[in-house]
Amino acid sequence: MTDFVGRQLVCVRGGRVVFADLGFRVEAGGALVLAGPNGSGKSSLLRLMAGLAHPAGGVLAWGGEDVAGDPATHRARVHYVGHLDAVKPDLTVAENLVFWAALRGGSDGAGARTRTALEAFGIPHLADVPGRYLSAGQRRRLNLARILAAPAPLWLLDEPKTALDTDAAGRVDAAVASHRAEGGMVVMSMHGGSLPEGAVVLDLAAFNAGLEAVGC
Amino acid sequence: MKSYKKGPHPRARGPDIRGAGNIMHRFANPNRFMRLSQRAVPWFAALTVVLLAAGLYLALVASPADYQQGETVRIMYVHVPSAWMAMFCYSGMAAAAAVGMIWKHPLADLAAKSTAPIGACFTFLALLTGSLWGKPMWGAWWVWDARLTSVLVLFFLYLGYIALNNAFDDPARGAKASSILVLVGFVNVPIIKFSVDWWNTLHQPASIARVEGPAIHASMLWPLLVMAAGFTTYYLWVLLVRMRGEIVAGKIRALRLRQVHGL
Amino acid sequence: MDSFSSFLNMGGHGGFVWPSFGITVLVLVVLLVTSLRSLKARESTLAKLRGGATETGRGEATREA
Amino acid sequence: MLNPLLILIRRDLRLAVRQGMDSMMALVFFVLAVVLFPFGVGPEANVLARIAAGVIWVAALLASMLALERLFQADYEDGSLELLVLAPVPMEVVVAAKIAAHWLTTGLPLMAAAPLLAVLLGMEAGGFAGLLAALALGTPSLSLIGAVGAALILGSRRGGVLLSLLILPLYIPVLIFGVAAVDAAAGGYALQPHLLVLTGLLLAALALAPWAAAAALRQAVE
Repeated sequence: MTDFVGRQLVCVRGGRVVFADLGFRVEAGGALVLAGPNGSGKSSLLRLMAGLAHPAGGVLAWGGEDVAGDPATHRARVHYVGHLDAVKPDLTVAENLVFWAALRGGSDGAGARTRTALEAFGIPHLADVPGRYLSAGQRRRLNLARILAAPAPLWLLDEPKTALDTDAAGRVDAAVASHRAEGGMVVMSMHGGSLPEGAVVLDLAAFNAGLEAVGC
Repeated sequence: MKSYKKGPHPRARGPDIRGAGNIMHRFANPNRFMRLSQRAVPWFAALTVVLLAAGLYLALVASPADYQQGETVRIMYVHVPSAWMAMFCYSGMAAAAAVGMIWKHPLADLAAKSTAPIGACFTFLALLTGSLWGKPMWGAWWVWDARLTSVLVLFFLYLGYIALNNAFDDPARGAKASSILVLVGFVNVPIIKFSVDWWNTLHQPASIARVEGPAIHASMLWPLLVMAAGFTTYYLWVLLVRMRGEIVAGKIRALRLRQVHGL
Repeated sequence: MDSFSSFLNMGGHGGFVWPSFGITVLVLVVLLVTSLRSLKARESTLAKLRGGATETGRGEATREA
Repeated sequence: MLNPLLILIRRDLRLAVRQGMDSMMALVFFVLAVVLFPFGVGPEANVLARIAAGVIWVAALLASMLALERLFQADYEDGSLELLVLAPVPMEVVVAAKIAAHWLTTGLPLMAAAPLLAVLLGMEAGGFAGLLAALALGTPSLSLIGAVGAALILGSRRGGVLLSLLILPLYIPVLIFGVAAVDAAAGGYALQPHLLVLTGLLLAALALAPWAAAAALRQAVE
């Protein structure tokens, strides 16, 4: 059963040790929730998992294999939702979605999947509206719909429910639950709110207590 | 000067520092360099003073005037070593940037960042002395001679590096971006040299006398070499001083960050 | 050099030789002095910061750079 | 692998067409810059004809750089760049698509306007073919080298001015041989060697620029 494991991870940002000797494990169908105060490294850890940044030390392994060995296949497995929503104001909602789906090779039947993705997040009526007219919540829903339009096993969600109303938050939980049911994995950072059932919580504060910055 | 030790903290809860410790040492603990440079700086200083004093004496007093150019040939003893140092520093920056990028060693990036202003000064001096030498020789303050033009372009490459290096809030970002720039620039230097030389011959009436002309007489070679050696030790001296400055600035930044994050 | 004045005159080209050497020495000295001064300034800020840090710090043994 | 390249180019072209302003601005700047020279240099036909190639090339160079500053900026600011780095498509392909889109929206219009401006400056008839051939080989190199600069300045404080300082020195070889090609054609000399050198520069840029720009983009999103 493939799992996603991190061992003795060390993250340095701007000459400061964000966290050290951090380990985690997520298996298929599992969920890992990152908790901890601001600046404890939740976003940094998610970016390390996605491959945007490289750990100063330690190993990230997918199914026992070091991820750094083959970054291209790892990128194909990952969907990353950060704070920015990557919505082009001049493209319509549908065009934004089809672009990202096509880029991930979901070209066959992309039309059908984009419609179901828009319906899953309750914005099918906005398909032909240019991005510049969307509200923050609608942009975030479009960004989340992107990960449904082209399936990938590992979801990395950085505070997905910010700027979302209760209805949208419920849809996020539903999407996460169905993704896990199909054997997918989810790692998400959250500020309170209901935990997905059976989720493992990783408190990052424990990994950066007592660490002095070592002057560069 | 003892190395900066980590404060004691409850073993049970805190993470295992050993793993992080050796990583930190390899990446961010330059104290060994600080100790070595502390000892090396006085030596380079003394060497520079001796070499430059001897060089100036040889250049201004002991060497003969040129039968054609008369006394103005003495300008060569600062112009040529400056031009050499301009090229030498830029290649040094490219090498340091490559090391910094491949082995991710922050000291290499600091070496490149510290070399840039020194190289820029030498390039400026090469241009200035070239112009002061050109006036009596060719009758004009600036001549679009192939070599002088290439040095002028090199000067802009230096300014570009320094500007990009300081254009970011996070110094690590500045270092990485300018490393890529200096590598791209370094690859382009021969292309620029080739095209400027070709452009120069296309528009250049052949009448301008070439500066080197016949092989340099031994009595003129000595001052040149001594001045060049003096410039090199000067470069190493100021390089170490500036690198120490950068490292201390890094420590100040880290301490300020720690205050902000109240670790 | 028979007389100092002819040394200064440099065969009529003194106006070019002396500025070349003069400005070269000037630029090198200025670069050196600014580098040394900025190092000293940063070291004093570091000492001040470290001095300050131990007061507000967690009362551990004082650390020195 | 060609498919993602086309997808990216189509998106960028669609954005460029809908925004419209960027490519138009570069073209307007190009025409304006060239038109200014007669006011400065004087209207004598022989003087203008003599400097026509140089003026057109320098203006084309500055105009293509004008549109480069925003090449990656929009994607960097709205988070698309992070997702492009994470897309299963090599970063060099993403950069190549961006450069192709920039050339299509800026390089081509410049080439279309150049003969008109050559007439304005009274360039000899023979030079027109040389001008078009040189621009056809030169403007892609400008886009390629410029893209490296545009990627390097992402997230920096003074974008625009910094970009010109970084890449104008690297534009010099293209400028020298671009003008030489036009002068050779106008003067009836052999045009071919200059075009060969321009092709060489283009191939070198094609080899170096995507790698350097991709490296710059990766560390920009780190």
